[in-house]
Amino acid sequence: MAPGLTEGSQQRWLLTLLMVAIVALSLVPSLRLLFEALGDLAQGGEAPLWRVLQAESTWRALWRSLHTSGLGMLIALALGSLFAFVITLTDIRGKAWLVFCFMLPMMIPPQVTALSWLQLFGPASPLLKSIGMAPPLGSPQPLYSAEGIALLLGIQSAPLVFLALRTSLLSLPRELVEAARISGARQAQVWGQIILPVSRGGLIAGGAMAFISSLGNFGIPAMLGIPAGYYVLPTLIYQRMASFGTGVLAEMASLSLLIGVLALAGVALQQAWMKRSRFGLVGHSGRAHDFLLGRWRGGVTALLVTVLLAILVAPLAALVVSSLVPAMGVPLTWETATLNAYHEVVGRQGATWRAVRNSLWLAGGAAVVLMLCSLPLAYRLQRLPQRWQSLALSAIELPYALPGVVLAVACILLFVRPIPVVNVALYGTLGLIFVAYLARFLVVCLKPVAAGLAQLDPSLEEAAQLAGAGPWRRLGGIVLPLVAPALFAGGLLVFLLAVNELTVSALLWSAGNETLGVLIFNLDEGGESVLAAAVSVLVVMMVATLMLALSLLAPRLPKGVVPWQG
Amino acid sequence: NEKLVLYTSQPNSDAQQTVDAFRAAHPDVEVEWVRDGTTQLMTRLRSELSAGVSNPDVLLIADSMTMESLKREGHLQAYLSPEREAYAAELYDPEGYYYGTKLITTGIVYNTGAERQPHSWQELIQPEYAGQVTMPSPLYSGAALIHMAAIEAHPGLGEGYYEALQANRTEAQGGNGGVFNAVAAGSKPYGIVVDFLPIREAAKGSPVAFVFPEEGVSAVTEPVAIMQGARNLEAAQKFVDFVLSREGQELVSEQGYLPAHPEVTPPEGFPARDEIALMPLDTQSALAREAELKQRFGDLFGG
Amino acid sequence: MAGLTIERVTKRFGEQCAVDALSLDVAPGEFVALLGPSGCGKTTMLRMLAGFEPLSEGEIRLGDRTLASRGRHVPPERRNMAMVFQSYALWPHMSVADNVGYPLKLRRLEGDTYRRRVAQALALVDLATYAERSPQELSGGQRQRVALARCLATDPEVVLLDEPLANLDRHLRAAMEQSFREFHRRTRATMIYVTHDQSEAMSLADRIAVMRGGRLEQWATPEALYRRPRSAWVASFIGQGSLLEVAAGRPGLRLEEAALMRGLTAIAAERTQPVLVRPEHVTVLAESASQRSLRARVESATFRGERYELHLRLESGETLLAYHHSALAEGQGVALLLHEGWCLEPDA
Amino acid sequence: MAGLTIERVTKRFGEQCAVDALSLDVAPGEFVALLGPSGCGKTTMLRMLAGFEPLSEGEIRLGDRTLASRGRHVPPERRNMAMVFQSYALWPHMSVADNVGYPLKLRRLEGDTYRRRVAQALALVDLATYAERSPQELSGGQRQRVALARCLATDPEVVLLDEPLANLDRHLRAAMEQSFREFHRRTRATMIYVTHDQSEAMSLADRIAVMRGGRLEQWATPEALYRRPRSAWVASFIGQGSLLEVAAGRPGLRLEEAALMRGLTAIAAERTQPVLVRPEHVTVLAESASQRSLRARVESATFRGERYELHLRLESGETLLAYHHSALAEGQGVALLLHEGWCLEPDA
Ligand SMILES: Nc1ncnc2c1ncn2[C@@H]1O[C@H](COP(=O)(O)OP(=O)(O)OP(=O)(O)O)[C@@H](O)[C@H]1O
Ligand SMILES: Nc1ncnc2c1ncn2[C@@H]1O[C@H](COP(=O)(O)OP(=O)(O)OP(=O)(O)O)[C@@H](O)[C@H]1O
Ligand SMILES: [Mg+2]
Ligand SMILES: [Mg+2]
Repeated sequence: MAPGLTEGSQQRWLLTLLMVAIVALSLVPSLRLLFEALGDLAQGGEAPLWRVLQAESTWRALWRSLHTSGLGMLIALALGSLFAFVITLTDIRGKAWLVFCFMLPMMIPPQVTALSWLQLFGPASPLLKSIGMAPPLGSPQPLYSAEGIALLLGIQSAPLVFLALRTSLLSLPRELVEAARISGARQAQVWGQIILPVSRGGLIAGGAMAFISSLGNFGIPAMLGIPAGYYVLPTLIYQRMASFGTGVLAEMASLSLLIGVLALAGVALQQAWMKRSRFGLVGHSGRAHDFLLGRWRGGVTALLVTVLLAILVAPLAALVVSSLVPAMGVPLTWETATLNAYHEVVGRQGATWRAVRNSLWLAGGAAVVLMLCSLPLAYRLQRLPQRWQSLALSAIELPYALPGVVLAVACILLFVRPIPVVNVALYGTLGLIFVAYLARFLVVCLKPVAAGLAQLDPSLEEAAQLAGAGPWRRLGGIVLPLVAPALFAGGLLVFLLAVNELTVSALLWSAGNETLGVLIFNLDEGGESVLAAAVSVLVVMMVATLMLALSLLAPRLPKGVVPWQG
Repeated sequence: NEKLVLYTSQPNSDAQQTVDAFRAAHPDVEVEWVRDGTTQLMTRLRSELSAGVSNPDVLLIADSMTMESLKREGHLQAYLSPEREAYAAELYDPEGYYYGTKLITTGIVYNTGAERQPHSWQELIQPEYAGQVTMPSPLYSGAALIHMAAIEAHPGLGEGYYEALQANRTEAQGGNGGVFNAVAAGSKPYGIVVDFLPIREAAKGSPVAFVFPEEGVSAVTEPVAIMQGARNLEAAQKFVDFVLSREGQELVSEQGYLPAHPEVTPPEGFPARDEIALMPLDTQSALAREAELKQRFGDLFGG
Repeated sequence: MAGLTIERVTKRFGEQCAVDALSLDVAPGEFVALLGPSGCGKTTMLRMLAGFEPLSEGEIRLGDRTLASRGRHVPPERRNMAMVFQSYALWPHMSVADNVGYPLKLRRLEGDTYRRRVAQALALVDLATYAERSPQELSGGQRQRVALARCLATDPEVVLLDEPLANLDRHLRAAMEQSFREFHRRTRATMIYVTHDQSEAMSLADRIAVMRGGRLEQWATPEALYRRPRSAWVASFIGQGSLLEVAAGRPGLRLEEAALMRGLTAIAAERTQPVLVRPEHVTVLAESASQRSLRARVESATFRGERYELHLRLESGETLLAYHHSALAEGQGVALLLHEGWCLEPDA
Repeated sequence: MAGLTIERVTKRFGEQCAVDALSLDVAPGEFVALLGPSGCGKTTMLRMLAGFEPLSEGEIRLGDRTLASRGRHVPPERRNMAMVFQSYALWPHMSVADNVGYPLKLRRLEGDTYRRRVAQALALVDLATYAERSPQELSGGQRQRVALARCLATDPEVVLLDEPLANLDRHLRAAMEQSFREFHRRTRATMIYVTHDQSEAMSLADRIAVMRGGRLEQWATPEALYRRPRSAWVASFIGQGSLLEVAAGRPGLRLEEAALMRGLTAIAAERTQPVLVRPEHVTVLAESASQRSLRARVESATFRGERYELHLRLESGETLLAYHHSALAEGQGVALLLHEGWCLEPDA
């Protein structure tokens, strides 16, 4: 009797703990918003929710959000899977560097990317000017369009797809590919008919994250959409924020509800797709690549390098250039070049270093904490009945889909007073931002892990179970090493996303608790774009250094954990 | 304990300077300040109020329209500062709920590489400027909203002006920073923007120039006000007095803004105070028309 | 050691019944083989014993501890069993030695004892030199042996083996069979052994459960199974042999040469009793043999190493399997002597 | 159809030599079995033939087309081969029918022809009713059969089979063997068949390559292999049998009963020629048999269904394997008659 009971209660305990974590982290902010949105319903036809629902602009923005996010997701899928496939499965050279460079664009604030592209293809483009192809001043800018927005959204979220898919590909048994090839399938057919469908789990997970993160993105549609009069939900919400009236919060909450509904629809769709791709893969490939590119190698390499030039080198160069000039708009020459901006930001009242320290702590802490709880959570979720699983996943997905400001508002509403029972005041401390990050990025860490788990050959765990390993033991000894690449990919994504995060911390920071994103944004907003660029360059350099340092640890970590190590 | 909580939308370094100067004058008061964009700051304030907490003692933000609406909702408290005597009556609330501290005017900026040098608002709607002008959106920026209200109320420009801008393919950016960047980077040669950005950056070498158009400029005043539930009322009043004092106004000028105090010399790059024609603006009626203005803008420029 | 009781256990996948009201009573320390054609539910039964699949109905008890029933499910890690998986289930992130040692670690074995036990287990399967390899660098048979070593390294109460020798050559199989016997003798664990190889089942098991389509067909000792199969289906499944119709005997009776030969030469209408004739009980004679013998024609002759397998067609049209020391030409006529036969229940 | 030429092919994994200078000449349409103990390099050889592993040295040619050599590597998809993998390698995202049909689709078969071919292939492996299942819902043996059906659905030039029947029961195996024969007859494809089951190899293959530790031990027809193994190792690997030392004959010579019995009873020092005695050539007599017979003691008797396998110990201390129709008690003395023996090369 006793053992069975203990077992049951241990599992239940695990379950309860995790549920509490999910609820606390994910559901509560969303519910608080719901409360806010529905709070004024008593006003009848004048209630903000009705107003919002009746406004034509709402539905237009909703449609445009869908449109740009969907398109952005497709672009992210194309870019991310191109890199994932080529780098994971072929014998292309310089893999480490390709991966490394592909991850870095996440570090460049989207506004910066947008601006550098605008400059690059605008009338003042140094590049186009030098070849005499610069469009005349004031000619229409093609990036100011839905497609422009989608393009940048896609580039921004491509690494999400890349990492999710890569972990999925790493566990692809090579026999499956070989069986297709010996059947006479050409390489293209093998990709399309075997590899793609089998790694669908990772692809869907990555695509979903790309979609959701595009849905909640503010910077890019603000930069590119407003000039074109193209408003999506996050920009519409920001616009509501700029109003003064009392109903502002309720209206914002109502709009966020729509995003929430969209996200949930996305989750439902994704689950429907996932259901058909849930198969444990028997066997575990320890092999780096299956495909010899042969004479295609040069072409493929050139393609990847071109993509990298566009998404990394161009914006990065623009960033460096704008950090070296004395003021915005001054052309960079030997005479004008100056390091003043760097002197200024490094020497400035310690704010830069404080922000660096804060952001590193926040991002690193969030990554570590989320990695620690993602595995048991994903593990437990996988064993939940389908319906509960969908619900829990939806709850987790919400905070990431909501625009950052909205989540921040929810956090303020929740935490401005000390937390009841424990009487801890989070408001005005870094702790609040930390909690908000945990809620927001949980899904980013969880998704790849869940996809990896779904692909795991169940008999591997069963063997350990029969050997006498309890749930925790199995988790640590068997499951963890097997999904370690996914787990680290998740942690890495969280870190990269959080270290530059702006929209959440913009509302939650306080003096002494600024983050890098806030610092850069404030500088930019105060018209000090040059300083902002200098800080951005420093951040990119710092993160790149950290990423490289991680490579030194790679030999001590399970295989495949550091994406840019073979 | 003498702790004063200040919410301000001044840029980081300006806020720091203001606080430092105040602390130099009143070493016994401890200041805790939060700086953010007006929009963010207001959202934050709204959230706090909605949760039933009033965090700041003093606000130093945005424009009179925001202050007016806070006043109507009863979130501000009146204080008749002895310093107000020096100021023009339209710069502060007669009951003492808020006081303008500086003038951030909206005028025209152009890239020095551009063909033309506009001198009036009228010029921007001429065909030569078709597709060449960018401006901040009133849907996002308070200053732009006030600007729109002022233009609409101007007899010479009036209601048709924004339609004409739209017909001339003028583009809207989110905020003033975006407009300035676009002009400085050359992607648009002309822009409608707040004064201090181009003036300050031009001094550093940026290829832009700022123009105070003939018809006059609109202005936001970055008012200071005391919150209703201020915990440290005495310090809050000291702060209001300080920013309105001559010393405080000198600092404003040093920071590169047009001071509200008529006797303080404007910073370099600005014309003399009395050369600047301000388009008159009635805050009350502007506030009443807010929704309508935004609606119009949204219809014209999308949103 | 405790015995295993399986009571009317049923497992349904959707509408398909993989195991259908199966009952078995396994004595403590008994060595049991599950035998049956592919897809008859052997693996499913094993997985239920291990606790990986919940039962649809029925009950499993170990001694007087209920392992699984409608309201109860002891998780696998508390059943003190060991299993060799049909797909091996080796952990790709561990070396061979770690794979084998993992269950020992879980039992808190350390240091020298640990190393010795791992080395022993690996030596048992002849893989001592492969200890530091990773499973991906092994051949199929080597992987299977690692899985075996992992299973045999501990002292479980019940050992479940799912076709543990399928990928091994005959000599290795013989050696492994020997290891199983020794392991069994040493630990007296209850062993449940799934195999499709009858001779393996016969030589190892105390008793054999023959399954067919999820149901138990017969549950008997190897010899009883071979000599006294219950039904025509079991007879044809176990060992080689031919079914003939004779006009003599009744189910459960052994027919001696005389009766058998007589019964076979009766007229067709009278021959209603199915009888099993094993090939080793058939002597193939030169065509011109004595009167008493049966005549047949060679349909095919297959070389099986030590001898040829002859497929013969009798004059009655029935087919008969026999062995012969040399190849005979297709179509050649022969005379036969059948020494004994076993009367069966007609197949349901 | 073209023949396969394997020339001094070597494959090294790190310092280990999995295949070592192996040369084989396979005639067009020949059915060849690769036989050898676990880990001897059979799968590796097959993978090189398929083109999954580059050679370390040597050359593989199909007809006069070089498939793989130092400078050349025809990718698998252009070799027109088919393969059954030891681990099945079914595509988890396709139904059983799609798995089987995929190679056909690649050959642009469509519509009715396609459906008919798939249905045929599935019927061949007795899985017609499982067409719409997903591979995860199949038992081990069923998966293996799907893999088989997939391989047999097309008309490849060369078919590679890696232990394709390991998980099937004997009856299914027999049926499958028959399918292989028919497939082979129909397509005349060159078949390379890896198995650990000698009787399978013997009954299917035209020629058998016996491998040991990556090297070729013997390359001969099944009968030659069984009757005239080259070395003691091959002799002991193929079929059952015992090695005795006799004072007669020389390598490659067959000893008849008289010579053999005489040679065995000589004094130890003279008995230097190893000779292979198959159990079917041993007759076990009552103890009180004729003078000429050898004496031995029963060490163990294992039931094998049709008969018992006796492990005997001769008076000289050598062991001998024999069959007997009934169980004998351990320790019982018996007399033996050895009918023939085959003289071997001494093992290297
Ligand atoms: N990827 C690899 N890396 C290192 N060694 C390997 C690798 N693959 C196989 N080997 C080794 O090469 C040898 C031959 O392996 P192979 O798989 O060809 O054996 P096999 O004859 O098919 O055996 P089995 O009958 O057990 O399947 C084995 O000793 C194996 O350990
Ligand atoms: N997950 C599943 N879903 C649906 N049907 C299943 C599932 N697993 C097994 N089956 C079916 O249940 C039956 C019994 O399967 P099981 O694996 O127990 O067979 P087995 O006796 O082990 O066969 P083999 O000797 O081929 O391994 C098979 O017909 C199989 O198709
Ligand atoms: Mg099975
Ligand atoms: Mg093999």
